[in-house]
Amino acid sequence: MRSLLRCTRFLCALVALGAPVLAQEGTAEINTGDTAWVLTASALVLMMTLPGLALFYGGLVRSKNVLNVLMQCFLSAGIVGLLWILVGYSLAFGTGGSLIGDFSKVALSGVTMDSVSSNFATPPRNIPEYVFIMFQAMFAIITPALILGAIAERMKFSVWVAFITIWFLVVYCPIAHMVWAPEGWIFKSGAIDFAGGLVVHMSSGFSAMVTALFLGKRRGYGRESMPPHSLPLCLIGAGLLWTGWFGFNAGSALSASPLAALAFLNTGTAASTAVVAWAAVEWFHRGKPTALGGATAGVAGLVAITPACGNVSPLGAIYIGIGVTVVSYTAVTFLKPALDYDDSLDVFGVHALGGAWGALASGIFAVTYGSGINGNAQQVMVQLKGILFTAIFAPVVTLAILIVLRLIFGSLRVTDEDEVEGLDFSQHGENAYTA
Amino acid sequence: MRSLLRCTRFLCALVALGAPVLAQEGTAEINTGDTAWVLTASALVLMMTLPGLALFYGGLVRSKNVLNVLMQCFLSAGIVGLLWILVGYSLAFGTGGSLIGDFSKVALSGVTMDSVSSNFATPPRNIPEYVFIMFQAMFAIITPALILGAIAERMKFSVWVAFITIWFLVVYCPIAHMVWAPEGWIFKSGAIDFAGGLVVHMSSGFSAMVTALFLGKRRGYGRESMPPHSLPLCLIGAGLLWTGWFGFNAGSALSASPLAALAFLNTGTAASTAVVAWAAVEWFHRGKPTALGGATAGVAGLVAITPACGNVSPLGAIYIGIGVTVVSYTAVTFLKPALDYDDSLDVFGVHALGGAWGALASGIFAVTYGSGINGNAQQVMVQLKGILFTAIFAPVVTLAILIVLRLIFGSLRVTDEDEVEGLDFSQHGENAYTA
Amino acid sequence: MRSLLRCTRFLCALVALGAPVLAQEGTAEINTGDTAWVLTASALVLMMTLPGLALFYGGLVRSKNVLNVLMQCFLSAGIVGLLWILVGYSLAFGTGGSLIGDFSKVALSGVTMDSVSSNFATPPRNIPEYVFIMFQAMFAIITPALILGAIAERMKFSVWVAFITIWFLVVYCPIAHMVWAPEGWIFKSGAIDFAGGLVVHMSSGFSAMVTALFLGKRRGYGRESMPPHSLPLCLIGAGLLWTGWFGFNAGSALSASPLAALAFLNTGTAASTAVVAWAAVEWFHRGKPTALGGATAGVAGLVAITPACGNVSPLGAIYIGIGVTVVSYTAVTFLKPALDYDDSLDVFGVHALGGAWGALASGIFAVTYGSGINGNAQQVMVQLKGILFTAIFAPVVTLAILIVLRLIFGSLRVTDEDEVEGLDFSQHGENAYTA
Amino acid sequence: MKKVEAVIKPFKLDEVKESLSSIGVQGITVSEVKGFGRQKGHTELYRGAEYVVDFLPKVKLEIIVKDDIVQKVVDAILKAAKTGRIGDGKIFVLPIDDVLRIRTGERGGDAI
Amino acid sequence: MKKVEAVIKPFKLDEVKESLSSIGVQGITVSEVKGFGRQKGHTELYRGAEYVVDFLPKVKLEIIVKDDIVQKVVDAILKAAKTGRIGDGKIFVLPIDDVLRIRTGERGGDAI
Amino acid sequence: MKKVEAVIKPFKLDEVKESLSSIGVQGITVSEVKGFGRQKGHTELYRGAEYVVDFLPKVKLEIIVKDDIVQKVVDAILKAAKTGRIGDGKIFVLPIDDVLRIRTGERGGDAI
Ligand SMILES: Nc1ncnc2c1ncn2[C@@H]1O[C@H](COP(=O)(O)OP(=O)(O)O)[C@@H](O)[C@H]1O
Ligand SMILES: Nc1ncnc2c1ncn2[C@@H]1O[C@H](COP(=O)(O)OP(=O)(O)O)[C@@H](O)[C@H]1O
Ligand SMILES: Nc1ncnc2c1ncn2[C@@H]1O[C@H](COP(=O)(O)OP(=O)(O)O)[C@@H](O)[C@H]1O
Repeated sequence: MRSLLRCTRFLCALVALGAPVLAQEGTAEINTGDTAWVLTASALVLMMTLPGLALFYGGLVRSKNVLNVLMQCFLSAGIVGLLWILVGYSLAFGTGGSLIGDFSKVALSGVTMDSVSSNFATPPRNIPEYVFIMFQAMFAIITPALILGAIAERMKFSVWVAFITIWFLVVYCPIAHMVWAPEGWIFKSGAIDFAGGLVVHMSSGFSAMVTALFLGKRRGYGRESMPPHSLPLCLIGAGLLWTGWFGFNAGSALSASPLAALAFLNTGTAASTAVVAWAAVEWFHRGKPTALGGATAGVAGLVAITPACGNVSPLGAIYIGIGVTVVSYTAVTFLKPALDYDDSLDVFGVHALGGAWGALASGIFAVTYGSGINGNAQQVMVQLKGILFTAIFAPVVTLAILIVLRLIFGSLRVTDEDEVEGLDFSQHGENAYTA
Repeated sequence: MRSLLRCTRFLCALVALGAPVLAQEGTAEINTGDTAWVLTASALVLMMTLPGLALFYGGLVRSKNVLNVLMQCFLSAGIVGLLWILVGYSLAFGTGGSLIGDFSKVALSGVTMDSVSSNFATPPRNIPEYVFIMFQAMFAIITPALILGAIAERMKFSVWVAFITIWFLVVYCPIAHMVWAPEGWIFKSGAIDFAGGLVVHMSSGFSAMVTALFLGKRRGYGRESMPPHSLPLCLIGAGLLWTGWFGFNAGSALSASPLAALAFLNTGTAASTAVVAWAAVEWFHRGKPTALGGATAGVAGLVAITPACGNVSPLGAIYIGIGVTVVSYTAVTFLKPALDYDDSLDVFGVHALGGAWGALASGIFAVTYGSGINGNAQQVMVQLKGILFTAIFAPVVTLAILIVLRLIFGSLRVTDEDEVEGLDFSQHGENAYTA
Repeated sequence: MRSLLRCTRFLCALVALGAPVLAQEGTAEINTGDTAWVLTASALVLMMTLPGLALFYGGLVRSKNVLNVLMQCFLSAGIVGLLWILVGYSLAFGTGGSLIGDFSKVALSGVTMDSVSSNFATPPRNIPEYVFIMFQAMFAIITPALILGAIAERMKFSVWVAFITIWFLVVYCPIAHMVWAPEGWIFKSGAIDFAGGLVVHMSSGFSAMVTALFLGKRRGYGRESMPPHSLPLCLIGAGLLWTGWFGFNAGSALSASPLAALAFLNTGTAASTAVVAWAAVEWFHRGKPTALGGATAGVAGLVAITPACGNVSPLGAIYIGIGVTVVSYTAVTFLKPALDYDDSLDVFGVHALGGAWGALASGIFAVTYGSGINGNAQQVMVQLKGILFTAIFAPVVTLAILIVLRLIFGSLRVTDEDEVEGLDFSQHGENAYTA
Repeated sequence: MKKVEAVIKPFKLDEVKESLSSIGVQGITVSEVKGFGRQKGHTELYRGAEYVVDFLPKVKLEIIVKDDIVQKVVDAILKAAKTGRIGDGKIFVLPIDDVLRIRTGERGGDAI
Repeated sequence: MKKVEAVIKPFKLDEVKESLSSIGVQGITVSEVKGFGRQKGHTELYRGAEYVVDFLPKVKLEIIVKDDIVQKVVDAILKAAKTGRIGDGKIFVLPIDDVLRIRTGERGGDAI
Repeated sequence: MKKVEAVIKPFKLDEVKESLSSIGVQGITVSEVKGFGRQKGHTELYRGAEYVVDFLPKVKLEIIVKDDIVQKVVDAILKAAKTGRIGDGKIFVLPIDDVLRIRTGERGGDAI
């Protein structure tokens, strides 16, 4: 979704990329094709979390921790799904100021069957606001869940529950507002973030990094081998993520329009390119292309194209896919050992840096610009501002949350014994597999 | 889908919740957006059975019985999918009387490319009747499959095949007609059953209960532990069910309309709420929230919102999600041991009682009513009539089927030895997992 | 998709089954409902490969080879997904001649946000060309991946990468052009191939057969037992294939129209019928219906209805489902042992012969004909021409590719030792499952 | 001290364990094994192909006991594991030189 | 009576089993084990990280035989399991005090 | 020669292996087992139902050694496997009649 201008209020650019106007006059007509596509896209984005991400991450941990990972995803769907209706939507998309929304739409007050949101078709058309709310809900659900990859196999479940609740309110909602609401300052600056490079991937990825550092490494990290317990689960997850990502990116056009089609095409193209590029790099560097590499590459390609998918050409998508391979491969292969942090499932290398690259590349390869921007150089500068802000804001606030949580919970980690025995049993009283 | 009035024939209520009018004039225009969404929704509902439900149930049994569960789902898709075209659609949606349809549409006779069904948009629009037939086919397929949860790990496969064939014809088709066809008496009474609390969940759930009792417990039940062989499979299934359920519920608007959007929003909200509530209850009651609890909660929330999703507000959805947690948690935790029945995978606690709660709550929290109803009190009374009828009709007819089947097949169960060895090998000659 | 006539140029048949007209005038209006459905269908078709087919095949191999299978699917999505944009789309759908397209649309040159493709609604409407490109991309991705079923557990990964690259360019693109582009000679002959019986299933199936023969059997084939390592994975895959196939077939109408609805209905009906028929045959012939049989049957039914789904009646779909059961069951049970080839996962029996039967049956049961055809007898003759051509062209060109590859790579197989140890470790340096 | 090894049918495990518990056995080590014996394997079907499965799932128990209760242990297993059908399994008795408890370092009879 | 234990490469199982069958061995118990020995483990790659896998999959056979055919059994295994490459495995021979057949209660040589 | 069998807690495997390596042990065979002993099982919850799990996951090591280093091996295991908490496991020492290396046919001490 979205960058820049509110078409019906400002002017209508050739490719309209405005924030949705929420008209409440009750007489606005909705477009059924647009509505059909955004309904579908919303379902696809839920599938990305449940079961997509749950599997992608769940397959990568040891079998004694897989249920814990799955539950972290389910609870994100539970807590954030509920909070979104109660207060999150209002904080993110309520009018408010340039930093955060307000409480005007708490518990969806004022939203009725007649409320509509304007979309990014040219000229803009309407979809029911309820659809927009749910499409956005699915974004809100997946974002905190992405963080778990960095803290897997060691965080207390109670801490997780508290953490995502607070993080959602004080990190996600403000960033979503700043970037996607017409009042948000990043939005107003003309930054491009079509489907959430800043809002989703950088915000979660940089927060994940600081959380991983704060928590410390898994017991035995570096000494024992901790291979994925089921790569097939991981690859199923990657496949479902890929499928669902079409809803994520093309759905962000909020319309069944040529813009959605372009976003769709760029999404697939960047992912395909990254898979090929990553396999080539691994083959060259390690002698063999790995399956985990294939899955990681697909996801990295999808992350990087996310902010850019509505504003670049198919060739741009190819460059972005190649670029993210370089960035993320380097990060997980060289940067991680060099910095010696334990980001269990590489959220930083893939989402934080992949998202940052995508946000930058949105400027470099843009063929349509944000509102008030005239050219790639200017767009790149604006993008950098958004990237920098997110890369500082998200981890700093996350750090504050973690400090508070440590005051409340004592240790944020399970005991050593529980960690050895596995979080499935210690946190949930269950085992994943039996005969 | 559906309650109450046929818009083009009667009057058009503000929120039209009528049974689809099947116009055959050949000149009726169809709406492509509505058609696109119902096509999508139909695919999503199939995904609920294959592989959603198959996994949800398959993960919960022991590894020696998982293929049997999967095959029970596949055969439901096979048998019911075929019978629906041959005779089921006609029995359920053919004109007929107030109890059952007729044979006027056997083998879809008379249905052509020009046939259309009217939908629940305001004012009603048309979709191709072929789409309506397939959307309904997917409901017919999942309903008998739900029953298997109660009889898993012990029923002869031949009996299953015979059972669902007959059950589909003499339980499902009549109930679907009574509740959803304009001639059906429950429909005419003004009952709300938007996407099938009575038709799908109560009918299968109460039938499941009587079948479990009739069949007796699994060998060793209560003595041996029978833990789920793969909770990850179960949770993948729950995730796919959740995703598909958006098609189930929002698709029941038969349109890409604000009504569909409301149903979609309520669906997600109720599921999220139930996940949070269930985890809270388990944490409090058992000290730990379980992953199986999370998956169960999601499904229970989805079941309960099913009948209500088009007629309640988002806040109503939250209450329904909390309510079903109380109902289903109590049922599986206290009622099951107390009554000492072996409903292997808790179809009764989740679908029968969750569905009944949802049907009741549709009356309690309704903001739009069934045709001819003026207020929640009246609506509740009408709902109770439907609930009571289904809770008696389905199990009684099911019992009759079981008695007949016992005359034909002798025992409905596999031999003790086959049960010990597992149904995968004894019924299908296969093992699920090998090296 | 497609057979026969270009509506805006020729005449508009009652049921328009023309190749999409690519209008570039920039003012053509697109239909949002049609666009919504084809966007959705494209995502569903990707899901067929990732993770559908990957699971269906991955579950059938031994656990030491599952990652190799998954990676073959991922690389198909990578390589073909990228090549499609760069050159494939142009080769398949660029104007060109009667055998192959041209380079006019290399790297999508000339395709813009305003480019549209005409669809098969009556009268034809438009969707963005970008959507058409991506829908077709997903077909191009799955087709080479289908081949892997015949060569699983023994081909070098480097050979696979080279093989699909070349095969895609010299087999897939030409066949797609001949059958689906308005200039293609098979298209012009009036052949029916609605969603790809020739283009997808026969082309891959016959190529698979010759590749299996060329490669030789797996070490130990016939002596050791090589049971599927995880039938549940296989059945999940089959379920996702079934779900996605609705996008494959009904999406081929390129519209949310009655034609799409008919294709959808026929698709489900044929699959259901095949599942029932196959179970019946196995029960009779072997004493037990198997789960693998159920999954195979579903896929076989879907394969067979693929070319026919837009041109036959629901009863025709039932006959096609029964017919393919006879054909494929006979092939995998009697023909395979008789001919003594090692088509590891039965691509020949299911896709090649199932696809051929479907293409023939499209003629036998057609109720709407190809352009210029008047009756089933004539249609059958035209179908036979297409079938014969594909059954010769695909394997002959494939053989040439294999001979060239042998010159380059020496052996196409991994070493005996690597085969014994498993391709996961030898080709990718990983193991699928650990504790 | 002796080591008693028993290969039994898997579904008999719970019964055998209870029977051993009831005669005072305090430790058992169990592993999943596959057995090849007089009991002939079954045939599995995969897409028309038949596979003969020679190896049947069995469970192996290992129990270290003092010499004086070896016979009691053997009898308990014999009784609890018997179905009377082919494939019930075997019991082997092996000599043991020494036993230690890791936790305490105790040795011999005390360590059992 | 003796117990012959052999740790072999997994893919040799079928050959060894057939070879033993052919010299009249009627019962074998098999388990999956992991072996650590002179054969060095391999390195697996996971997202750039390398894991050295020390333990290699092996199969363990346990065969109870009468004293007089111990040598024949050992020879059969030696021959069938040998590839000549490091990691082929080991054979151990252990003394046995007693054997029982659960089904019949037979004891000693008859129970094998 | 003796066979040392040790049943230990799974997470101690790496430590024990390293400790054995350091005293010159060149071969170990490892299997996953389930143990029943004084350490009481835990309770798992499944949808309200509680299952008592009696059998706990353990790892069994088998090491064939020459008589003279048996004590060193036992001590190494004792030290590396000990947590001091119940369930640490047992060590058994069994007599061995013979050992062969399949690859070379070597016999006795040389084969270890
Ligand atoms: N000589 C033997 N050595 C090792 N294990 C044996 C031997 N004989 C039998 N077994 C084990 O005992 C199991 C049962 O033996 P089997 O011959 O099938 O039946 P029964 O015990 O009734 O004679 C076998 O599956 C195998 O695991
Ligand atoms: N001393 C030993 N005790 C127990 N098992 C051993 C011993 N030595 C070797 N093994 C087993 O035999 C396997 C093969 O041994 P290894 O030293 O790798 O090769 P080789 O048998 O060719 O000398 C090991 O993986 C291990 O399972
Ligand atoms: N008599 C025995 N025979 C065989 N295995 C035993 C015996 N006693 C204990 N074990 C094994 O040792 C493990 C640990 O024993 P346990 O009694 O729980 O604690 P501890 O070793 O601290 O006394 C058990 O789980 C079991 O596998």
